[in-house]
Amino acid sequence: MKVDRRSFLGLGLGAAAGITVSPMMLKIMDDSSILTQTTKTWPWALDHPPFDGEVSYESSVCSLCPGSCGISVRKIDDRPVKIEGLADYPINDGGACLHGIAGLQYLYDPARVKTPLKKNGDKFEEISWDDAIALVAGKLSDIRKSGSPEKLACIADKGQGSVSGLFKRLLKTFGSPNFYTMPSLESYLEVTAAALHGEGKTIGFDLENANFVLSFGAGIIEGWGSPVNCFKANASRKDRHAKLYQIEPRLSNTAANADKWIPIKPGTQADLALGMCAVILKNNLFNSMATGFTGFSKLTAMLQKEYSPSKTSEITGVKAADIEKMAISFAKAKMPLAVFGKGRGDGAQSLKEMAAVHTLNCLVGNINKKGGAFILPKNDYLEFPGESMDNTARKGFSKAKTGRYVNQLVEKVNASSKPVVEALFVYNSNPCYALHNPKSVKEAIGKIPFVVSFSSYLDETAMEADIVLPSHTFVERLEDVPSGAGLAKTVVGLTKPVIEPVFDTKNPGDAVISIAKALEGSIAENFEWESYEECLENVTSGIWDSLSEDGVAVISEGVPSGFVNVNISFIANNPVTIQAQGDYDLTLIPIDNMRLISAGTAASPFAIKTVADTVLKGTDIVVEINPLTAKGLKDKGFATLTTPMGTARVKVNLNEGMMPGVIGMVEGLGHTFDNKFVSNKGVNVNDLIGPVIESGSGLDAAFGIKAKIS
Amino acid sequence: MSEIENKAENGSTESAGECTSGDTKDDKGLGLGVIFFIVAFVVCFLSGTLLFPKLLYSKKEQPFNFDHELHVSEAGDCDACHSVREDGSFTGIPKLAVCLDCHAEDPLGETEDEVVFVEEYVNKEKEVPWLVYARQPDCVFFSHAAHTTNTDCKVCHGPIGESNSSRVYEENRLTGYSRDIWGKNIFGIKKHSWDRMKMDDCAECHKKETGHQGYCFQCHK
Amino acid sequence: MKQEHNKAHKFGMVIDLDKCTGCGSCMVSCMSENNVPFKDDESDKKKSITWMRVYKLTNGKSFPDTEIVYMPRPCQHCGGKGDHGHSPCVSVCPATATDYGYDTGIVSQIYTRCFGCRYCMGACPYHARYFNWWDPKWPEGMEKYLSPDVSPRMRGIVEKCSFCYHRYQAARDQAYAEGDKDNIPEENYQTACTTACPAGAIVFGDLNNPEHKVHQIVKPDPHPDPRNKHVVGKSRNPKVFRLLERLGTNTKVYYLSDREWVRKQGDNYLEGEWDKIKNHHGDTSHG
Amino acid sequence: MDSALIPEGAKRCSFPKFYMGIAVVGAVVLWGLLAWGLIYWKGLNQTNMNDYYGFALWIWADLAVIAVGGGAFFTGLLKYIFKIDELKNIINFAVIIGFICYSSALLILAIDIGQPLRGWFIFWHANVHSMLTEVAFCLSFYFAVLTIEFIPNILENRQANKVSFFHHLAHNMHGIMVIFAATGAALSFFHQGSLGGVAGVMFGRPFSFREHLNIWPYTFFLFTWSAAAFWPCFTLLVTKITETITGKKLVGDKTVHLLSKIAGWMITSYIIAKIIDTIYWATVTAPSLGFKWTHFYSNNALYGKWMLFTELILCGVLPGVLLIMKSTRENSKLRLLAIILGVIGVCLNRWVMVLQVMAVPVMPFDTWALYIPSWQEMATTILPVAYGIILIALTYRYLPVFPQEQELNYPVEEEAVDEPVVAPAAEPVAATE
Amino acid sequence: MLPFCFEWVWDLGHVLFIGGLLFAPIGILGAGLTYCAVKAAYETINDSGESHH
Repeated sequence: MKVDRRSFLGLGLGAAAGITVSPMMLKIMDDSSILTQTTKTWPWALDHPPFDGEVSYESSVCSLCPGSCGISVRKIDDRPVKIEGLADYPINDGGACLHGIAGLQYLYDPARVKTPLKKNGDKFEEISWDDAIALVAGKLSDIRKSGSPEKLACIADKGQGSVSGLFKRLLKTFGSPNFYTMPSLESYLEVTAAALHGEGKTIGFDLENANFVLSFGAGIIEGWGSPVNCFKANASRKDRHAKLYQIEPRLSNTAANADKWIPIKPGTQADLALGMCAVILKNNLFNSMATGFTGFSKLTAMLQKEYSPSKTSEITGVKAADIEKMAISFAKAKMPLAVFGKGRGDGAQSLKEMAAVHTLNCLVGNINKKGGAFILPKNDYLEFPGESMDNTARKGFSKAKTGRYVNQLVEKVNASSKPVVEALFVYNSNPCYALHNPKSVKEAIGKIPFVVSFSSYLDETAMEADIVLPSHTFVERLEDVPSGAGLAKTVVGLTKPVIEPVFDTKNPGDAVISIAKALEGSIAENFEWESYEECLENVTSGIWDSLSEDGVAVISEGVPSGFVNVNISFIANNPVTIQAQGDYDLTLIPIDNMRLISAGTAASPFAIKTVADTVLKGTDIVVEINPLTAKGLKDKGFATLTTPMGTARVKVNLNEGMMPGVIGMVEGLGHTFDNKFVSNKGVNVNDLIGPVIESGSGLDAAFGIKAKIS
Repeated sequence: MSEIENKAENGSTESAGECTSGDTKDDKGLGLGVIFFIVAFVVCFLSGTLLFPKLLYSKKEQPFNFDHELHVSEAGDCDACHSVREDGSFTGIPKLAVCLDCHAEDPLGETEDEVVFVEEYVNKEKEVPWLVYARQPDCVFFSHAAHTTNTDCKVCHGPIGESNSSRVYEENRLTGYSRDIWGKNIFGIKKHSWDRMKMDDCAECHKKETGHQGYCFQCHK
Repeated sequence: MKQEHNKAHKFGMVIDLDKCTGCGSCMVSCMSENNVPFKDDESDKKKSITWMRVYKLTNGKSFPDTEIVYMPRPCQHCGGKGDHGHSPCVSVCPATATDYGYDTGIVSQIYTRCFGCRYCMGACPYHARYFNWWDPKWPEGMEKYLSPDVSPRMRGIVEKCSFCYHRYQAARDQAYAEGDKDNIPEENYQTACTTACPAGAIVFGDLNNPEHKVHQIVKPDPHPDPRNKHVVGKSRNPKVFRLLERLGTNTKVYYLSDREWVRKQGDNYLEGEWDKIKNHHGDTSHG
Repeated sequence: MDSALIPEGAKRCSFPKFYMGIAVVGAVVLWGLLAWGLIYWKGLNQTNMNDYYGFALWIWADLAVIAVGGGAFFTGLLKYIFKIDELKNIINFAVIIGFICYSSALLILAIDIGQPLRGWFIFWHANVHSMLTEVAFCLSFYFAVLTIEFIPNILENRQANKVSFFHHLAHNMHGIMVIFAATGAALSFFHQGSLGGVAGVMFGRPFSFREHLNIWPYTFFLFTWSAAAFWPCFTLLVTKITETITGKKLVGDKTVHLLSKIAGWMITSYIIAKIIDTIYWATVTAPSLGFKWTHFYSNNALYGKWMLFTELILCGVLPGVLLIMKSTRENSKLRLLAIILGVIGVCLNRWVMVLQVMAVPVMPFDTWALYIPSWQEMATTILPVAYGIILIALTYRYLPVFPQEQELNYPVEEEAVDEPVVAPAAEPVAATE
Repeated sequence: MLPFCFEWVWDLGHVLFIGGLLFAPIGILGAGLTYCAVKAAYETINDSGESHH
């Protein structure tokens, strides 16, 4: 049989026909398209679908910002999958802000510190918890032996709560008075209350009932105070026929949602408030009680002389007629309320401005009245057992604090050649990012020989630290979260762990307790608790049962009773108004954008994703500028922004909502730590603005800085 | 026909002889080609139909044998272990906790499968990695709550309740899905309703029961 | 043949633009609920998948009369001309990967059927459809927070807002378990953006059900609009408007605002046309 | 060296010189294949397309290639059904161009879709209401028709013709080519139209939306009409290019004039219909949706009124008129100008109907979106052009494509050919141009 | 798109569209091709029987 070309042809054709007719071809075609439908199609995609399971909801509290909203976490078996607002929670009643909702992304943040770290050279190496605690305790006991315990300092985010309480207790029993908190609305309220009503008080604003809110730059719907509580108060404004007037140089979201936006030259809010006080006094619209305030007559004299309507309008740029009309309608309103704290209320604020605005509240007599400003005692629900201090502790503790606020501490450390601070604890704050002029802050921290960071992420400050003792994120820890930040009610929430800790981290309370125990002696005696849980139950015994059962305890709610004495002599001396540093012609002011976080934690990848391309384009920050001021600059084009503190390459967004002569740059960008979704995008506005210390209060009150753009 | 073609045809006669114009030889050559064709056809067709499914589906054994019949008589009907929760979601294959209602450290019966179960899983508190015959693809949403009220489990799962040994779990090597979904018979011919549980099978029953095949999002997620 | 047409739902939404603060909670809640992926650089908003996108509108005036408003824009779940279910995208999809659910009025998107021809993205005037230009990847460990109720997508396919249909599936499951499968209380099916909105600006419910809040606010007019026969379900509330209503898409997302310039941004008008029809709301209105 | 394959009596350039040319064009093909591989491996993020521009360079290339190459159905219709025998000189080349254009359209579609492995869903889960389904169906089947029309030409190769089965097959296929041509014409009429329908059906896009006749928007009929109108221009253009490269006269002037005449009348009638449609759209359809027609042509960097003018007047009315008047039609310079303008006109129309649709903002607060293709997109668009050149070169070299090639270039020596076909002496003069 | 597919509905649209644009062309092309092939095969076999015509 002669096999020739034709038979091969036949063979080939036969095989092909056989295969095509058999179901194999169709099956492979069908299966290959089904393969593209599975999530394990490509090695870099998911290797298995998200597993199903029993749905359960656990309630907890979010402590990402001082708002302390109640959250409800949806879980599949033991996997948390979604965070939303907790219905009927006294603060936020169901809503939640975008950062809280994206909370789970912090759990798996690429920049999370997985185990305790020890710095050697400029690299970190992993060490165990016991070694880390021993090392810290060793260092601290050397400092104590050297006889100057006050050289231990601690920077925390807030002074309230059991964990801050433990830090304060450790410092006190160690013998150091140097416990500092980062500037926040809570600290500013306490300073203002101290200036006008005496120590140990704070202020709450009853926004839910006020029917005429006068906001001096407060971003009521941009993260000011307790954000979601303010959102709800603003949402009900229309039904309550309440008015909102927003006074700030820029058309912010609050100004856009307000009934009236009053553009004002940056940094002159204090003068406007005093101008309005002058009008109220002149037209005799003030509350009769006001005559009894100490320094009242001095104030009236000073206002007549310094703050006549024409003079004020010349300083602030607001027409005199408007000032008068606004002051009169404010005084005449049933429940007027003036609010202060530019933007989110943290960052830099001036005491003169806050006191002036609060004087408005005092003059119209809406103090401790429905819809007014509540003067509340500091939230002291904690019952720590008395500290037993040995004499080094007593001697050290009696010494004066190195500085009243963090920026003074930084200045002192930089100024002196020999170390003023030997060891520094940094808890839940990021001074190397959130304070003005971070370069000098880094310099100062570099000078401190021993820095311990309790951060969950390797952020700017933790990178400068020698030891990092990573703490749980808010979804992994049990902690009491007291409300604050201008809330009209005082509430304490309980953050509950909704998931087993993902990495080898600890509750910061446990870390402090184990450090104290390692120090033995008189310090250890003050920390008898086995674990932080036991300590928490012990110190919040009064409200522990309601805390543990329904996760929240409302300390005080309605209008506070009792007489409040008002002393307006501080403002009567007419302290000097802060001017912007530098002599360029334009003014650069920071913008608090709700979708970013300015307090040092970085925004989550989801939050960064919602940031508009008129704020962040690629890795370039976009500044807002009025078209008139930006003559020659192209919209979305590049420009160089120069301030006395430095220069930055920015993009330009021609925005009619910005006052001519003012440039706005968003806060919360320019992070430099290792998280590609969030870091190395844009510029940290604090790099461009230097601190300006207000003489009357010692606060950093720089509302912006002079700048030029080309 | 175009002129060029005529030219080409005449030209073929005197061109070089190396091309074998086969047609002038005997016609057996053509027959040989046909035979090869048929042989190759049959071989390939059979391999495609019989051999290919064996290659496509991998055979796996359950971690240990499970006797449904015994458990049905002991613990009660299907929903004793596979129950619908009160929020309507379906528990599916029971977790170890459900087994521990009856089982403990020492085996109840004498089968050595139960010994494996007790030693490997109960004592080590490890979930049993069951291979789920009826696992639908990831994109499918199936509501047992909606079906258990009016359809018998046998309709989709077959007589598994009466079986006393775990049959072999066949998984499609390409897609990773169980063969019970795509059907035993490669041509998709179904003897019982549970031989295949693809989209068309669901559509068929929905069409009968509700008059409409159902909208996409009823069964997709 | 439509399934139980008389009992068909028509899920829709009304968003109060005067309450919306532009905070972005709805965007993040939607992304977290529906396993939406994220990339290193999301600043090219034309390649950034956000099922719910908040637009920033301005009245175009110069300083100091400038005004802005935020407009959250989910998929509009168009009913198409005359509300017969031929939405702009459903009528063009060649492989029936997107279809109109007559029982719920929701436009479904089946990720395992779509082969990424992107014709529906061209047909949708609201840009509510997003394409997976990249493969979704989650940082190590983060895939543990993915929800099992929404299948994660792969590259090369189109995805869009589904009015959180998986929550409707869960609500029906619960109704089945409670024995009464047809009545689902209003609060049992709410979308992720509605439950997340801190200002309570989004109201979601069944437009066909008079007890639902969305119906009471919108008061949809069942008869076709005398001026444009393709438009059905026009709101009889003078403050409520829809996006690009004139095209006849018959969307299910209504917007509400006191400010006239915001309402005017909802559609395109020729010179002088707006003043003529701005008071026309449904056939019973005096316009 | 490959002289055994070259058709009898045809002179072709030397083997190495030919394959040098092929190698050069082959490099472009490789570059295209590289881009294609990159796109399949890394995904469509390799292109500059985005959520505003779901359709971009590739879909424009698809539409343009099918518009200019799709006219083969029209030639088939005229030759086989209306028996205009003069077209037999161009039908082979038309089929080859059509084959290249349709294969490149399918190639581009295969690259363009996000999930190529699921491409068959368009057939299996077809949505009968969608224009794209219609496109997919008719495109693939008309491609089959083109292949069938191409096979006889291949089988006429000298070596292939030797195998008697092929010879008979070619003969029989010629016999019933009428049926295939008729099917092809029907299919092509539908899918040229449905490509137009792709844009015209989108009632969410006022720029391209048109009123409907029953279920077909007017762009349906305009697209078919324009494809048939501008196809002759493209074929004549490609023939001219092939003639200049090969240095031979391939198609008799009689056929060229006939084709130009057909093109002339078709273009003029089309452009009149198109202008009427545009006016109706600008005055009735768009205003009813709230748009003044200037909205679509103002405040953006690219799409101005000049584009409308170029498409309708410069590349529409002008070529139409030039090709209608005998004097200008016969003058080869003016004819070439008209042809080139025609091809540009149809490509511009397809660009406008794909990309300007995506660029125009529809929501009042939306903005114009402009788009520049990435190198991968350009490489994969040039890939079919290069592959087309190679195919034309190969068919020209090995297949008897041009029936008049003999008598046009090698004036009568053999007496055997006795038809009085030889034109007056003037003929050869024109040939040697 | 065959009658036993999920999407198939026996309505005018489907019959006209799928019938006209899918089954008709396949039918015609298929029949045409098979006719040519069979005829050619038949002729080739007869051809080898007689000498060249």
